[in-house]
Amino acid sequence: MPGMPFSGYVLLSAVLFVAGLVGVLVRRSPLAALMSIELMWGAATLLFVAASRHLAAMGGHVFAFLIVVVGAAEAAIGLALIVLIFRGRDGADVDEVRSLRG
Amino acid sequence: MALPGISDLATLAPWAALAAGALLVIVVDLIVPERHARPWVFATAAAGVLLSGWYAARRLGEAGASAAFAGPAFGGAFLADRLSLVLTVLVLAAALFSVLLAAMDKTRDMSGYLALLLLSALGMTAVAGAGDMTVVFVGLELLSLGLYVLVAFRREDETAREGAFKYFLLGSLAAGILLYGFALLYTVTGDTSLAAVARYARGGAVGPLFHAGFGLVLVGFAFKLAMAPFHPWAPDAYQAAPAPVAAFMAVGTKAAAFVALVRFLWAAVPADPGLASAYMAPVALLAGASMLVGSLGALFQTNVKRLLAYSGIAHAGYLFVPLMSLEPDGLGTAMFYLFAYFFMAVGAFGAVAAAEGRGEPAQLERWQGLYQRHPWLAAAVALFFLGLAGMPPTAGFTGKLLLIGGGLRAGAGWLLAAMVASTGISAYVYLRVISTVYRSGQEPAHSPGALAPMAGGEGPPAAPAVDDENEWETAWARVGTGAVLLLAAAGLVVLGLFPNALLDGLTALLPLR
Amino acid sequence: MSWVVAAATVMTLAGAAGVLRARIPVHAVLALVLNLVGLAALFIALDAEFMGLIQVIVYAGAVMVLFLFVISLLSARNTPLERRPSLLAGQEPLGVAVGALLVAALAGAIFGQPLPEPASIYPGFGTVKAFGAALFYEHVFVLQLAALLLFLAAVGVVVLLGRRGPGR
Amino acid sequence: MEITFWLLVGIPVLPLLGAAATAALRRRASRGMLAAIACSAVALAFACTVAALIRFGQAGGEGVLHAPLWSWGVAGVGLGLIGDSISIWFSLVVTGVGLLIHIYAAGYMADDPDYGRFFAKLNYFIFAMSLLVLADGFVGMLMGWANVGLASYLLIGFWNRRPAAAAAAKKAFWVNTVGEVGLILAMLILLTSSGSLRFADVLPQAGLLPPEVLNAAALLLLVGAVAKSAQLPLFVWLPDAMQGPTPVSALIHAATMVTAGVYLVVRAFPLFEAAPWGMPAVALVGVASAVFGAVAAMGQNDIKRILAYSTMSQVGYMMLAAGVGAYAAALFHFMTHAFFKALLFLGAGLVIHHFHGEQDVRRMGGLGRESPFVYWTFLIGTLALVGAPPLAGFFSKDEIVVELLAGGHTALWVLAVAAAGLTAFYMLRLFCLVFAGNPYRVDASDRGPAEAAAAAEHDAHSAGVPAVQAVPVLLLTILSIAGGWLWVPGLTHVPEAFFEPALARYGSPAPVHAGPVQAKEWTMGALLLVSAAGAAWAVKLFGKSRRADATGGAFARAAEAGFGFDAAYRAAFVEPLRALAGYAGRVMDPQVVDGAVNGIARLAGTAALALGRLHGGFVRRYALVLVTGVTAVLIYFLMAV
Repeated sequence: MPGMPFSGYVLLSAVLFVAGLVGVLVRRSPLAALMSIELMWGAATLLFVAASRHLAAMGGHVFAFLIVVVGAAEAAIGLALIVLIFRGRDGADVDEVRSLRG
Repeated sequence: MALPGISDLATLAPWAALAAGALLVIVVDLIVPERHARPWVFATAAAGVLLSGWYAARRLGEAGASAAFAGPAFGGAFLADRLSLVLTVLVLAAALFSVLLAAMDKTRDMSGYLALLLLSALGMTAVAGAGDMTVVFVGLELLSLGLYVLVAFRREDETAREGAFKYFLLGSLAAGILLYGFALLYTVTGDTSLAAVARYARGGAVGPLFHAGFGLVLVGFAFKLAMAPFHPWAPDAYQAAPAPVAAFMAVGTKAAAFVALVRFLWAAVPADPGLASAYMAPVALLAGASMLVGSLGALFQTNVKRLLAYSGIAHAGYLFVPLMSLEPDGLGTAMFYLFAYFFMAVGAFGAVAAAEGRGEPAQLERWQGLYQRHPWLAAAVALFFLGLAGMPPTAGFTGKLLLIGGGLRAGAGWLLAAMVASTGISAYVYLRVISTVYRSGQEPAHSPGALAPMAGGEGPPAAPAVDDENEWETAWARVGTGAVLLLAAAGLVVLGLFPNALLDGLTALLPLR
Repeated sequence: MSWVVAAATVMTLAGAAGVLRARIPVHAVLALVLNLVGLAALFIALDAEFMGLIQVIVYAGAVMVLFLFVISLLSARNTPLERRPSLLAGQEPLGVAVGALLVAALAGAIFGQPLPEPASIYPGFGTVKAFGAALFYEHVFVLQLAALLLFLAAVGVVVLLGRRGPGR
Repeated sequence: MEITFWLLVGIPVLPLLGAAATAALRRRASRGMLAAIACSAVALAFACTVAALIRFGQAGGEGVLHAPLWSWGVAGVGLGLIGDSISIWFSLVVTGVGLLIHIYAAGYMADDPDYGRFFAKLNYFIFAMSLLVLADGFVGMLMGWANVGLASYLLIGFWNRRPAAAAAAKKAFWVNTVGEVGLILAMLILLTSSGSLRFADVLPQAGLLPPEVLNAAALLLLVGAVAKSAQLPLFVWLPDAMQGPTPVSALIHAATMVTAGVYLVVRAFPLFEAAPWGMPAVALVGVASAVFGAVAAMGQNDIKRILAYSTMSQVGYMMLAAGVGAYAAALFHFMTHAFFKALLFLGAGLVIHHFHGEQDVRRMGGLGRESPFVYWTFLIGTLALVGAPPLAGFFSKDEIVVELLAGGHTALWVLAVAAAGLTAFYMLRLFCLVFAGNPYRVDASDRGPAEAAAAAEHDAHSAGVPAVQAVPVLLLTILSIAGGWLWVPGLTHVPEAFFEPALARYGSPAPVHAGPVQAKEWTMGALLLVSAAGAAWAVKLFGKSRRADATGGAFARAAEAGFGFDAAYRAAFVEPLRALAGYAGRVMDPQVVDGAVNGIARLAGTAALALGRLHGGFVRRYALVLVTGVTAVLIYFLMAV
């Protein structure tokens, strides 16, 4: 049994999704920004799994699995980029990276 | 429910060849001794692209010959139909040109670069042929992850790292938005295939969850297309990227995301005319905003790559002009324009790459008097920017003409007006580049030719200093760049003068809804 | 609502709040782990055994360790960023305001459409076997793509950090 | 292929080949060679035009020579050339006067280091202009239109190391772009409503379109015409365009390009006649520009700016004629104006050379005694413009004004006659200041270093007028005298007869003569009287002593500043555009050699800095914009769908 009405899961995922979005906007550490993005992706995973259960279809599980796989790859590339940019900087701040503009 | 059959695999030949090329590039690099690896990895990559293109062309031939051409494979997960094949040819051409241009890159280790390029191309074709939301998502990630790394390829350069990081952060954010939109659509349709989305959208009662899912997915695609206001990553990423990568991004990403978005719109826009126009209104708004932001943003740019990025934003907007009524024949027109844009963008970025290879950085003020130092390159710049400005006899003119005709048929009134205004503004941008190139410069301090004695007359300007061992490679790189510029120029003019050759083919081949 | 689901919900929300608020990077990672484990518990409650396992092993296990490695590599010190003056004025209130609007809009969408009660699931739903059937029968194409994606990620990381020596 | 095909194609293509050749050879070939190539290209184009005219005459003078060139696969959209009486008439003037000015320029520009570049651009202009007038549809005309604008931009900014020249070129480009956007929008309307852009398809069915469509199309076309012809209110670029070399001013900004608007109106006259607002709008623009240009010319002190405002005023007469249906008169005045205005500009070039680059009429004088050749030719040009019988301007202006009275447009008639009086005044003022009295003593300390350098450049020429410049001036003088004899009331009526078939093809009704019967006599009398009065007043004021500021302080200052239009435009259009661009991109333009624009940019800098903060390269700001967009899209879908 799901344990809570389906709309509860949808709402929970929406809250997590927006929390991730806001995290990207307000966190100045690049690592925290990346973690916030993980939150968003996790929210989508939750919605897929919940909807799968709700509709008794396995497609959502496959999509959720793909999100996890792709998320791992994405995290690897993202962390590599962060290392490339922020290694050696004294306390990484996303806002300091702005030589490209206009 | 059955395991995929051998026929499914046979239809995949073009894409399998591409994937095999990417894997082989790495393998070849591991096998061949490091000193000789460079030409071999380039040859492998080019061979993969060419083989893939050959398969795709053969499939297209079959498609032209038989009306009952089977498109979908893997139970509809991948639509290997005519639209996919046409787009695959376009992306492969962009990839091939990018491989040829990359020969200018002096970096020793190119295998990673080439593998990523080929895998990105594969991602683009997958996105454009996707019949399932899972394929759209993974394809988009395949192309994006490859491009994040490619933008940062010159990692010694601080701006390259910065551009890649910004692109990555915003791209992941947009991917999250797209994913959540897909999840919302799945919540109401119960299946990940676009066919199910289409059934639901035509089934009558579409509700707020479907609206919201549509909106989020639209934003996700608009981000990849760099449509305003989801564009700010593009100028940074294009400026940071090596010119060959920027060319590939500009054409490939735009084309793939455009086709995928069109497929999505065909599936998800409800049949009810009132709802359909309400669904298309934000698309029109994004397109119009892109045209104006693109042309205004380009006005005062001093970096040529950044300028071309803004130009790409405007061009993404133009593509939607004939599609406002979602009629299939509008797609033929838009695809024609994509081909025209392919020649212009590859040519323009190719000129940037060629200039960089000759020690002329992509700063507009440094291009002053380019025609004295490199007359042929200057002529190429003039031709490609005239094309971007929409001047005859280039395909830029013909393409715009066709777009306008398509827009008139689609009834895109104010969008046409925005296009005209944007074209007017950007004409100044492009002509400024041309007039800079053709303005006599003060003698450039960095050009060895300036110091040469007068007795020799007008010899070709001396090449920038290169290592002796590089000379042979440099010569090949010149040949590659020259070939790209020549082909792009020829394509631009031929397509401008004889549009019907391609247009008839496109309208005959392209699938109807 | 069973107490397991309630606890898991609280865990995910608390984890998310931690990611948003934690001043010290390691704390943020731990908060994210809390969130991911909560999600895994919810998956199991939703009869998605396999997804629950994957979530714990891949995400909470492997990826989070990667984060910790990077934190130590960057030698991010314990002085939190947020103590320093921000270059960007007004970003936080604007971000929170937009976020609030977005939650309201999504909630409107969720409650604007009546959702039916859950369907009864067939036996074996969400098990590894059912999952494998779905993946290899219906979604084998995308599986191939995902395999290439992992290959790409490996090549990409090498291009970014390896082979050619240090980045600077 | 028929010979007519190649004749028509030759008119634009030969100058284009000339442009390519001069551009390619500009470093290798000698100056004489370059000039010879450029001049012979235009001469051949002129020969083609004459031959086409002969073929046209053999065909009975009623048919249309047609050379279809290209079709782009969209119905009704193609490129071709036509030779009917209107386009051949224009083409004769473009290539003929163009040839004379090319020859003159060969001498005038002799010391310029960029000799080849100049002739390449000049040839390119002839190509574009003949394409404009020969095109068989709106598409070809637009191509010519855009290329002419580009050529003008390039030639105004020819001396691109002068900031003022670069700024003037930009200004011309932007105003031109406004006009082009109007033109393209009108074309879109016409293509949707009539399904074609060929003149032969669109114009005959003009009467069948709904009036609101016609109004929109006609007014948008008029925007294009007004921008190109420097009419009120889009004239601001023309006075500044005088920064270009003087032959350019003569060719582009007096004789040919500025009349493209007149060509457009006459070419598309069925549309304007069918549109309820079409003709009144054209006439209104014309009369307002005629009067305004004359008034503004009275207050100018730069010899070329006086002539520029005069051009605006005279083109206003042509518009006015087109606006009351007197197309033949408009085309006739176009031709005579090309003759005498080119003559005046070339004369002004001689004057400027004589005074070592000085362009301020208050610092000239006494030239009459020193150079009788310049004196007499300039006098004939002046009198032709003023409308003294029996010179060219007398007959052509007379035809226009007569039509006004005959058509019953009394108010327009009064204004046109008054403007003729003002014309006489400002031209005689110019003439007296330059040629009468004693030479102005040039004080070297008066000049800035740039002016001194310019003066030094010109010094070599002060000795006399070389033959290469004298011959074109002489020929133009003869044409300014005799050009008007083509249409002498009661004796000849060449233009009327020439254009009659082309105009009748679309069923243009003969002008209604609702006015008094003696319109001819009254008009001629009034024009002569008023012009003589204006001339006499000017001679009285400026003829003997030097009284340069006699036009009155405040008025002169206002006129000098273009009556505030420049400032108003800057406030209304330039600044917002810059601010917008600052939002979308960034503000500074250090690359363009353009101090003036940088000045404006610095002014806008403060505002742009505030706007620039919106992005400023912060990735979190990008994200905020993105998320705001997402929220807006979602709210739209939930509230509005």
